[in-house]
Amino acid sequence: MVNNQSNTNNPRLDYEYRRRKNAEGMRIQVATFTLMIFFTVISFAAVAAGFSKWFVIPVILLLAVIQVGFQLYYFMHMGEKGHEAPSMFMWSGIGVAFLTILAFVTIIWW
Amino acid sequence: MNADEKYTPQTWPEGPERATLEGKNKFLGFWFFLGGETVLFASLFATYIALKDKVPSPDHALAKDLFELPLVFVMTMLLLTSSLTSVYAMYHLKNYDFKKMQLWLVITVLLGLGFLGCEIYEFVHYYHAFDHTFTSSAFGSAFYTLTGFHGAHVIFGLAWFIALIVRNAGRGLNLYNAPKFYVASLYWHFIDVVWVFIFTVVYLMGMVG
Amino acid sequence: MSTIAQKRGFASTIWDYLTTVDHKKIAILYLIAGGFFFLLGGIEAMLIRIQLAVPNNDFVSAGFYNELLTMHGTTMIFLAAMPLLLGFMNAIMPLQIGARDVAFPFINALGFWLFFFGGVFLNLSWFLGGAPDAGWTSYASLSLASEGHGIDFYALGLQISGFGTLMGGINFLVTIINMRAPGMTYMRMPLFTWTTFVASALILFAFPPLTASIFMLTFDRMFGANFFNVAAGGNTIIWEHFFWIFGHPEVYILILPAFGIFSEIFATFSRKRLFGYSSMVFATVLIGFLGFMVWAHHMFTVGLGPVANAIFAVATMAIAVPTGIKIFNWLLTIWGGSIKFTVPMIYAVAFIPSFVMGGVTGVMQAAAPADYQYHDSYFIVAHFHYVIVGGVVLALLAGTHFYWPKMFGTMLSEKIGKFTFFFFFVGFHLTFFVQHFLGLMGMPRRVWTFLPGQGLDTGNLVSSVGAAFMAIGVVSLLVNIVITTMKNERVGNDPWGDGRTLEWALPSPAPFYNFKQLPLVRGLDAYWLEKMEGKDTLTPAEPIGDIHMPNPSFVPVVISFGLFVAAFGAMYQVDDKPWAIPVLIIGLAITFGAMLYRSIKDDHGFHIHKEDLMEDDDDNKGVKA
Amino acid sequence: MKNRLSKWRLMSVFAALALVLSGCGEPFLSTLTPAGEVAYQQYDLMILSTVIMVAVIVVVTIIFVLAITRFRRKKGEEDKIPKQVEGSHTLEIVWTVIPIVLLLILAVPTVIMTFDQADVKAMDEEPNEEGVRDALVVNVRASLYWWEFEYPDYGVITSQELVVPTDQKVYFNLIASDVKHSFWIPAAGGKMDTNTDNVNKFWLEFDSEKADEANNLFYGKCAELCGPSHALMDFKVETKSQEDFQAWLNAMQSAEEVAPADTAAAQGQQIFEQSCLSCHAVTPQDGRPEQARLAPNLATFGERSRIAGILDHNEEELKNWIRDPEQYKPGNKMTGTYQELSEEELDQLASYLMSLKVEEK
Ligand code: HEA
Ligand code: HEA
Ligand code: HEC
Ligand code: CUA
Ligand SMILES: [Cu+2]
Repeated sequence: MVNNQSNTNNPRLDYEYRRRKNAEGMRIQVATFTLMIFFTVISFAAVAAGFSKWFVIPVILLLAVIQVGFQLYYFMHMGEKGHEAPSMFMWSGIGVAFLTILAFVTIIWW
Repeated sequence: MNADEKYTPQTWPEGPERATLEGKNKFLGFWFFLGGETVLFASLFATYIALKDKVPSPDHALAKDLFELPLVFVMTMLLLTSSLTSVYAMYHLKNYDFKKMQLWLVITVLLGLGFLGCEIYEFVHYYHAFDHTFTSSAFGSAFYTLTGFHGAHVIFGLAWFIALIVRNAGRGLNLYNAPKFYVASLYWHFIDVVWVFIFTVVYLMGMVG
Repeated sequence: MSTIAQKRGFASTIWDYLTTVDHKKIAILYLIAGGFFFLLGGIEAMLIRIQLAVPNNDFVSAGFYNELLTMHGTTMIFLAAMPLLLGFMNAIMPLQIGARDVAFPFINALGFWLFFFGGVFLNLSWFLGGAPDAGWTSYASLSLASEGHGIDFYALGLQISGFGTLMGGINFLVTIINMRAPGMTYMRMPLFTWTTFVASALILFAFPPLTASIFMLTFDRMFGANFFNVAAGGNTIIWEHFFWIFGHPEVYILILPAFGIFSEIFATFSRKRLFGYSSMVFATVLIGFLGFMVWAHHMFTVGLGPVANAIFAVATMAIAVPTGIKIFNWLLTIWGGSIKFTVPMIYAVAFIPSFVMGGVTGVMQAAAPADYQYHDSYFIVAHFHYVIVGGVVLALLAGTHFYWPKMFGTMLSEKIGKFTFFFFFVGFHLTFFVQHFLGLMGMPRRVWTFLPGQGLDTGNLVSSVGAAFMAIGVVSLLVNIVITTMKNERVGNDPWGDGRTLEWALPSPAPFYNFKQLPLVRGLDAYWLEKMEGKDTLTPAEPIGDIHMPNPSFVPVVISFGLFVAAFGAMYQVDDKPWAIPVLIIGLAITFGAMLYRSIKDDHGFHIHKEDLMEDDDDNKGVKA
Repeated sequence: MKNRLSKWRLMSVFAALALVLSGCGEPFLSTLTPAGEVAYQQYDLMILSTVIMVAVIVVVTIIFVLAITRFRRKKGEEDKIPKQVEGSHTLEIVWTVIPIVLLLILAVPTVIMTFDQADVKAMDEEPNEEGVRDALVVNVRASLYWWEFEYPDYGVITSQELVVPTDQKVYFNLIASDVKHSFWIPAAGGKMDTNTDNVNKFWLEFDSEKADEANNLFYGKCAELCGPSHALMDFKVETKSQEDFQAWLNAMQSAEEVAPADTAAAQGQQIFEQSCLSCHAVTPQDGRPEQARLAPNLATFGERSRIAGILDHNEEELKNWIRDPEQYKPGNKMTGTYQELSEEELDQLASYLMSLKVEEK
């Protein structure tokens, strides 16, 4: 993933390096953000343009999923070191969430 | 390690939010809480999907009658941007730049307030223009509960940020409050995550039918 | 800090417990409160059985019966079984992993007080116009139609105590991940710790759907929403799904820690390491995982359609496999062991056939078309009491005897213990075995009475007699506790002589900081390993140093009390009581005010100094940590 | 040796089981005396699963008994440390695979029957020119503590007592009008919920031989907690041969309002028209919409076997019921909806109600 933390045990080592790395990380965050805005605009535009719903719905759902992935993995650093347990539990939660929603769109009638 | 110890940018540790055991615990516990919140919101989403457009009689407004893209777009931009500004705040937390961190947090709060203002306007509008209320139909209940729970999270997040900003204004960063700032910003991102699905599933999918 | 064992006045003891953040004291609080609710639920069960002893009985009225049965189920599950298990988790798990405390001592206390106030609120319904009467499942159409405030008590009470449970779950998860002693790898954790871990994960994911649906019920009943109101577009099946998405994992939240307790007991009293440890761990995780995919087996007759029914039927059956793995591993643990029949071991041994009988009826119910017959009949009642009483309650009783010395420093009488076991066990089978047949013979569950001439009379009478046996058993346990407490014969760190895990290396009860020096764990059954090498102390992983401890706090009580107050406001605003809304606001203000206070006021805890620890050592000559 | 032992045990347990099961319950109520296609299937599945489960229990019990008898700590062994075995892969595989096989044996018929019993395609077939389908369809509506049975193709409504032909599939549309109930005729087959939100469909079949054994009268139950009188929400199922059933339908279709036989009954009719007719209908062809049918249809009341599903069918109990329904069915929806009645009026009402018949019996 991005801005992998240096593996040094001494946190005071190489202050300059860390500053640079943080700044680099921040640039990636901004790039991510730009993409997110871009996706959002596409979603809104697709709806505003009035395409068929069989086209629009999968597309905007896909974009939403990607965007949320960005939030989790970039803004919230879920893929980075030290996030093994968080990501396991988030994924489990997402699993339960998915099952719940799946059930509610299939076996609640109408 | 004394949590109150004073630091300089040079001595400030690499992962300040997890430099103490308390910080580690808080960090992990909060992530798990978010895992649970994921399921909570999924439940509300599932309910909303099941009850969308379920109204007692045909004269009630449906999703496609209610929603308007421009307002939702503005709200989305406000919230997404506030997510970025809180990333900036965390960037300065890592760099031990307390002033800038506070500044970005204040900007985050302002954006969040803007979002909240829009949401309140939106709800009032639905009430006046469509008689679409919490009690008017199952659709209304599900809609306001989902968006309202999200709105309540926004309010709580704002209150949390404000409390942190004010409480720590006089004493700067240390290893005792760094995890608190970090965790609050995680919360804020999570609110954004939920909103991404709200604008997609509720508003956009509501518009296309 | 050296003179911990000072004599204290009564009031200061109470204050101590009100403000404690020590996991061992919180465990005692859970034990007391959970035990109290168990007696309450038990008395409700007795009234149920008295009413059903003979046909056409009018010992209680129809409406009252429904309140009894609802409160019996709700109390037993939410306020007795689960809190008692949380109590054992609190008492033992941190010791087992070599931790000084849980990750969030404050949250731990908050969790307890939320549960407590929620439970008290729920039970106040008896005195304030009637208890909930729609069954512990509170299906939406009936729970909306139910008059009075019973269901409101149910919704608000469970909501408050549910928050508490959720906090407990998160706390244990973080504790187990972050607070293990050096060398305590995941695959060296005792099985009780593992089951605590998995059960906590289940709590984390199962409670939010309940929270959400209880909110909906609250909104529908108290604030005019229409989630379940069919006339306004609502849908009652939503409630059923949420309840069981929560409810099924809930039963594994109950049984897994029970499995954990038994795993410890089997290994201890067979003097053998647990057979197939890694497959036991694997099975535990797998049960937890599968637990989320089977909920609709409670809804086979709802009309979800054959596809859903078939899928959920097969998925449900799959759970028999990991559970079977556990059963056979236990059998192989005692196989070739050197079994000592102490009271805990007797319970453990009795558990195996009892639970298997309950488990296999579960699998029978999983066969959907057959379940069309069993569903909502006494067959179901028999099934779940076999797994719950034959599994969870036997584990609680076993755990009580097993861990009593570790928690209180004195041993329960083995003689009375065997008496308790005998009556409880015989009574349990008498009560519930015939219920299978009552169900098959056409007796629906949740019936207030039954008419003569349907062939149901004898079975019900037998069942009621059995319940009386169980009551004798429970009463004898109480007697045992009183006598033991009065005698108060102190015991050392390993009173059973065969302790294997870290907690048995500590004095009974453990000092409030648990470990003077964190231990170095060198394998599974760490204490046993040391004993086998002829040592009776643990290898320390650190030199003696200052120990950081959290401060006691009264804030958890205040936060919980605020919600308790607010609940009254929320409930009575339905009746247009002028004071209701203000009370709601005041209650919430108390809660949020206390939370704000907590987050603004720094609380760094305190340190026990090295010198005091050394001094302590001299006080406790002979008992080593 | 061990093998023989387990076989012998299995057989004896099985024999005992069969004995216990067959001796169990009343033929009009018990699921163990199945009386129709659906119940047979379910019974077979129950027996199959029971056999598997008893086998499991027996195996566990044998290992269990051997273990606890052979390995108890004996005197003089206080210091014995048994071998610390880690586990065994072979055994792990054995006790993973065998249960899987057993479960597959159970799963296959489960899935087949699930689909079979949900097959209600016959209900959707086109009706003929008189609006009648080949399949017999009954609309069941459950209300707080009573049941309504409508034969939509024939325009006939009855209550509390379902009348069905034997040896023929009967299809049901199920719904509840207030809170959720569940429709269960244990001897004829497993239940289906009556939801408030939607119509559920399923079918049952009644075997003529078994019906004979049950005197052509099965008991039905409400199997979902629905309020104080949930326990008393019973109904009855009367089975008739197909010809008798057809005759019954014809009688129902052509039934007219009963003319009172004597003055008492005539008086009763008057009272009834004043106080009761707003809810209860007295002809089987009730044209009102569902929501207006607030109470059991009493057209066949004189022929019933029970009053309100539970009380003996005689004038005394009838008067008791009308005097104070609350005493017999707490929370029922009839209590307090009409004015006090004098003893004389009660007598008159009773004789009128008892005269309400469609088929002379
Ligand atoms: C501690 C609680 C607990 C536990 C552990 C279980 C365990 C199981 N339960 Fe149970 N159940 C309840 C508590 C519990 N249940 C409650 C409270 C209800 C009713 C709720 C209500 O309606 O109020 C209920 C209801 C219930 C139903 C719904 C019935 C209905 O209402 O129609 C079903 C249906 O499938 C079911 C199935 C199972 C199964 C398959 C298991 C399995 O996990 C069992 C697995 C164990 C074994 C099978 C035994 C050991 C295994 C072997 C020795 C291996 C070999 C075995 C085979 C090959 C079969 N349960
Ligand atoms: C943990 C869960 C748990 C436990 C332990 C029990 C324990 C018992 N239960 Fe159960 N029960 C449920 C959970 C539990 N139950 C649930 C979930 C339901 C479904 C509810 C619903 O349908 O909604 C249910 C329903 C239920 C029914 C069906 C009611 C109906 O459908 O109409 C019956 C009937 O026999 C019953 C009986 C019993 C009995 C006899 C015990 C016994 O084991 C109890 C033993 C305890 C005692 C005997 C205590 C004795 C105490 C004293 C004697 C007091 C002494 C006091 C002082 C000295 C102060 N229970
Ligand atoms: C609210 C409308 C209402 C009115 C008015 C009413 N009833 Fe009823 N009646 C009911 C309901 C509802 C039931 C079903 C009760 C139950 O079983 O829970 C019932 C049941 C009965 C039954 C038993 C039915 C059966 O099929 O076994 C009889 C007999 C009866 N009513 C007679 C009367 C008489 C006589 C009067 C007038 C004096 C009367 N009812 C007035 C609603 C009403
Ligand atoms: Cu109707 Cu129970
Ligand atoms: Cu279940």
